[in-house]
Amino acid sequence: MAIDKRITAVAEKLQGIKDGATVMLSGFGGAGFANTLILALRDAGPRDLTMVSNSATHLLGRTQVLIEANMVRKVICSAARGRGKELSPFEEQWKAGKIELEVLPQGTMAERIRAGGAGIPAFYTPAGVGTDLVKGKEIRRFNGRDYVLETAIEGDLALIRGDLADRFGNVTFRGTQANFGPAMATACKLSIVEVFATQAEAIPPERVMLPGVFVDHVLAVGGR
Amino acid sequence: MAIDKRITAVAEKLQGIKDGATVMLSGFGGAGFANTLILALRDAGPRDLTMVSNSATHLLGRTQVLIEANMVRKVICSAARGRGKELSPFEEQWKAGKIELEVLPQGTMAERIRAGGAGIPAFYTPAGVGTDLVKGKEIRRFNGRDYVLETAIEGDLALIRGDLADRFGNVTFRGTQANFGPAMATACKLSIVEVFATQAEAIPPERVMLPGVFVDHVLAVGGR
Amino acid sequence: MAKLNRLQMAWRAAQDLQEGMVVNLGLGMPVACSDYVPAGREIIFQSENGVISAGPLAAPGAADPDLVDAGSRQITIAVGGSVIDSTASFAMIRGGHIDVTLLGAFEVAANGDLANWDSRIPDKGPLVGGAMDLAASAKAVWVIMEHTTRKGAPRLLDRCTLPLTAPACVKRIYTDLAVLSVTPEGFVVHEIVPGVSQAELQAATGAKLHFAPDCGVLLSPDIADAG
Amino acid sequence: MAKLNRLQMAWRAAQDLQEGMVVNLGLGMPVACSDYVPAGREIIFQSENGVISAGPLAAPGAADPDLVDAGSRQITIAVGGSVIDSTASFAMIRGGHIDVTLLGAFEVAANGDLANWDSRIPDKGPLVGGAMDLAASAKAVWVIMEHTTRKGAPRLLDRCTLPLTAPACVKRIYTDLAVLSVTPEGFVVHEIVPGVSQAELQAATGAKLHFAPDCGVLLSPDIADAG
Repeated sequence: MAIDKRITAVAEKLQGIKDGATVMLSGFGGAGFANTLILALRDAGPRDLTMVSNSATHLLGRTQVLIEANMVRKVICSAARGRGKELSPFEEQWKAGKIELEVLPQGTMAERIRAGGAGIPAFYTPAGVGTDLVKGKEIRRFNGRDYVLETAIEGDLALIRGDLADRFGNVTFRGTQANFGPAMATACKLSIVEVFATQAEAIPPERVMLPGVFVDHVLAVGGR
Repeated sequence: MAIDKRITAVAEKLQGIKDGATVMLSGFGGAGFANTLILALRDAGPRDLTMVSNSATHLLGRTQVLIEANMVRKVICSAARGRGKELSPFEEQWKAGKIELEVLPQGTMAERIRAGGAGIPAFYTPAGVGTDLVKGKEIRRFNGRDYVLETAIEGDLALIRGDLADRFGNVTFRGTQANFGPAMATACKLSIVEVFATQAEAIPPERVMLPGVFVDHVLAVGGR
Repeated sequence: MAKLNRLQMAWRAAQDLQEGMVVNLGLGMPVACSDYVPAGREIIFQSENGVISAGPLAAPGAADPDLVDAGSRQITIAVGGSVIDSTASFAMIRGGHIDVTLLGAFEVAANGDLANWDSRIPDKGPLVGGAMDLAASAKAVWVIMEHTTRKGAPRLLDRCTLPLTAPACVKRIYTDLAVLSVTPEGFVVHEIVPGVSQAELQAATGAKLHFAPDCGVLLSPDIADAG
Repeated sequence: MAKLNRLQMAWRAAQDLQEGMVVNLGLGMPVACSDYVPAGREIIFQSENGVISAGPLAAPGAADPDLVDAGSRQITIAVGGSVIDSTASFAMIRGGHIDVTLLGAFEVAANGDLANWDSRIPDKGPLVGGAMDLAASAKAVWVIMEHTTRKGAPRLLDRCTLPLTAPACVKRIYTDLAVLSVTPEGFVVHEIVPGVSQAELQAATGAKLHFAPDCGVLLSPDIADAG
């Protein structure tokens, strides 16, 4: 029996995701959303989730189906504003006090996720210092400048979109699909990647963009 | 006039490196040493350098020519032991009190350099906690475990070895040439990369391993 | 009085981008700057979702939904460009490797304080994005903004009234009336559009203006703004 | 008494590596383990200079000086492998993505303390390398070491006498005499080489030994150790 991380169905793999889990969803501006996996998670139905995603409301990503299904208790994101004047599903629930919001500078969010996967419990960053966003957080001076202490974010499940994957779980990305995906894969206990296609044959070393070490399962869903 | 970071001689570019500068040298186990550039730096002759390099004494890399030329006041490395029983040039000078040594866990060294290039002034890591190496450093508990505070390392000059480079300064690496090189390029004011060959034509986006944004000059030296 | 339109403001800012600069363009007016870089000048347009050297928007039919910029626009990669992930992109930004970030703003204060993320729209969620990282860490923060609100209230102020994006970060401002810099003494005016006097500009501004000795005329070509 | 030689110790440790594990092998005896993985079992051998899935040593004539492992040996990349830089490699290590690190050691204490970096050689410089990162963060730290020094002094102790690499990290130990684990109660012996009694093993050890109820015989095939 050789290593083979390719799966043909994901439902069973999501059964271990419990109520209260932290779920990370890759995707930025229509690129890199694991929409097939997100719908599978909605069908699995865990509740009280903490959703970590760059945006609480995407036009092209399906992140809000989890919100619409009342599965999300807290959102960690850098963008929580829906387009247009009418409120998004997130904004409706946030306004009603049903969803807690932690909004972060995008780079702080990315670095906190990286830290979660890289064994760094906390780091200092200049982003947000002097603004309302760091209220209550520790400020410390290094070399004459103030920085804010930010802690790692770890997750139970990462749902990521890539392009190709091999049996080792090595993944490539097209265009700007990667965005938060590689960091999220490192920061979560279970990382599942949906891709256009999978192959038994190994992806050449110089083409691997997310090493299979960080990936538990890969699912071919087409749709390039 | 278009962007063109290719140079045909490096001596002039090193004239601004002053006594007391911090110089970072990539290379690990014979791969990724910018030996041509290191010799050029020796010829340029700045003194009282802080040398940041994984090893103080390499068999295949030329890092010790700077030590032999009495140009180094301090070494920051993870490995300071020469092979064999006789003392290396570094060990001779260290024993004589002429060179200061800061020895670090290799991952801490890599992450401190990354932090220097990534605008992170300090971070916490578990490596070294409970050992003599973190004496005097701040220890702090997160989630029930102790971590040590480590600060960023920035440099004045990075000398790096790659494989190919284009006029934009984009670089590829062969095999395990990369090691500390990409991080060092981000952490230094001036970053020079020697490569097997340069080309005017852009390296394809998916082949770029060190973006030209972090590179000031590239020099073709052959020798693949 | 010849106020610049939004594209003319973008044009004016673009003239100050120099060969080889690494530039991040914010949503709105700033992204239009890439259309107006003087011919032959190579600029590296970084976009914070990981694009190093964004090229023009993709042609209709050639657009690729997997290749977008931070404004979700379907773009191309410029010659010499590449793509990195979000952590590497913000390491680049936070590490001071962006020469200029051009951002929109609601308000700028005379000490360089920037307010551009929270305009206090009731019930709408907050939108931070990458602005705080960019404002805190780019080597230079330039702002493109209308000089006043639609009701004529000044946006250049002694102190910002809206929540800050970053303190004391703005270096240069391109408005529809003037080009200004932020100095230890406060706002300094370098160019004013034809037909606006120094007194009129001062009246439209909520902080004391200083005028550069060589203060000139802010001219731009005709550019129709359909937006 | 049938003490294992160095390659037999590596062989024994290799038998415990399971399909799909991500394993980092330290210098010396540990790197030999990759030669003795049971046929058909796929292991990802990570090397801290950035190799994910190192393959066998390069054949003479095919060796590439640009492709080495953390021991500076000219290697190959295994099928399914790739290469990352040092920061990414140690992010992988520090983040707990290494299932097992197999390290050499001077001393191990009954609470799992590991001393493997500083043997106090006069005047020679210190050599830390990646051992502290690996020992602090791998999911499991296994050690391969001779049970005693050349002079017969025990290396398994109540407390280490040499400077620590990391406290309370070692989970399993493969010596030339026995296979042991480190538990909250201290050292537990699981296998002993033929011809060595429990009393003799205890006499060669500087801390109290517990013997597993199913304590068995440590057998290994004949492997000639030229080293």
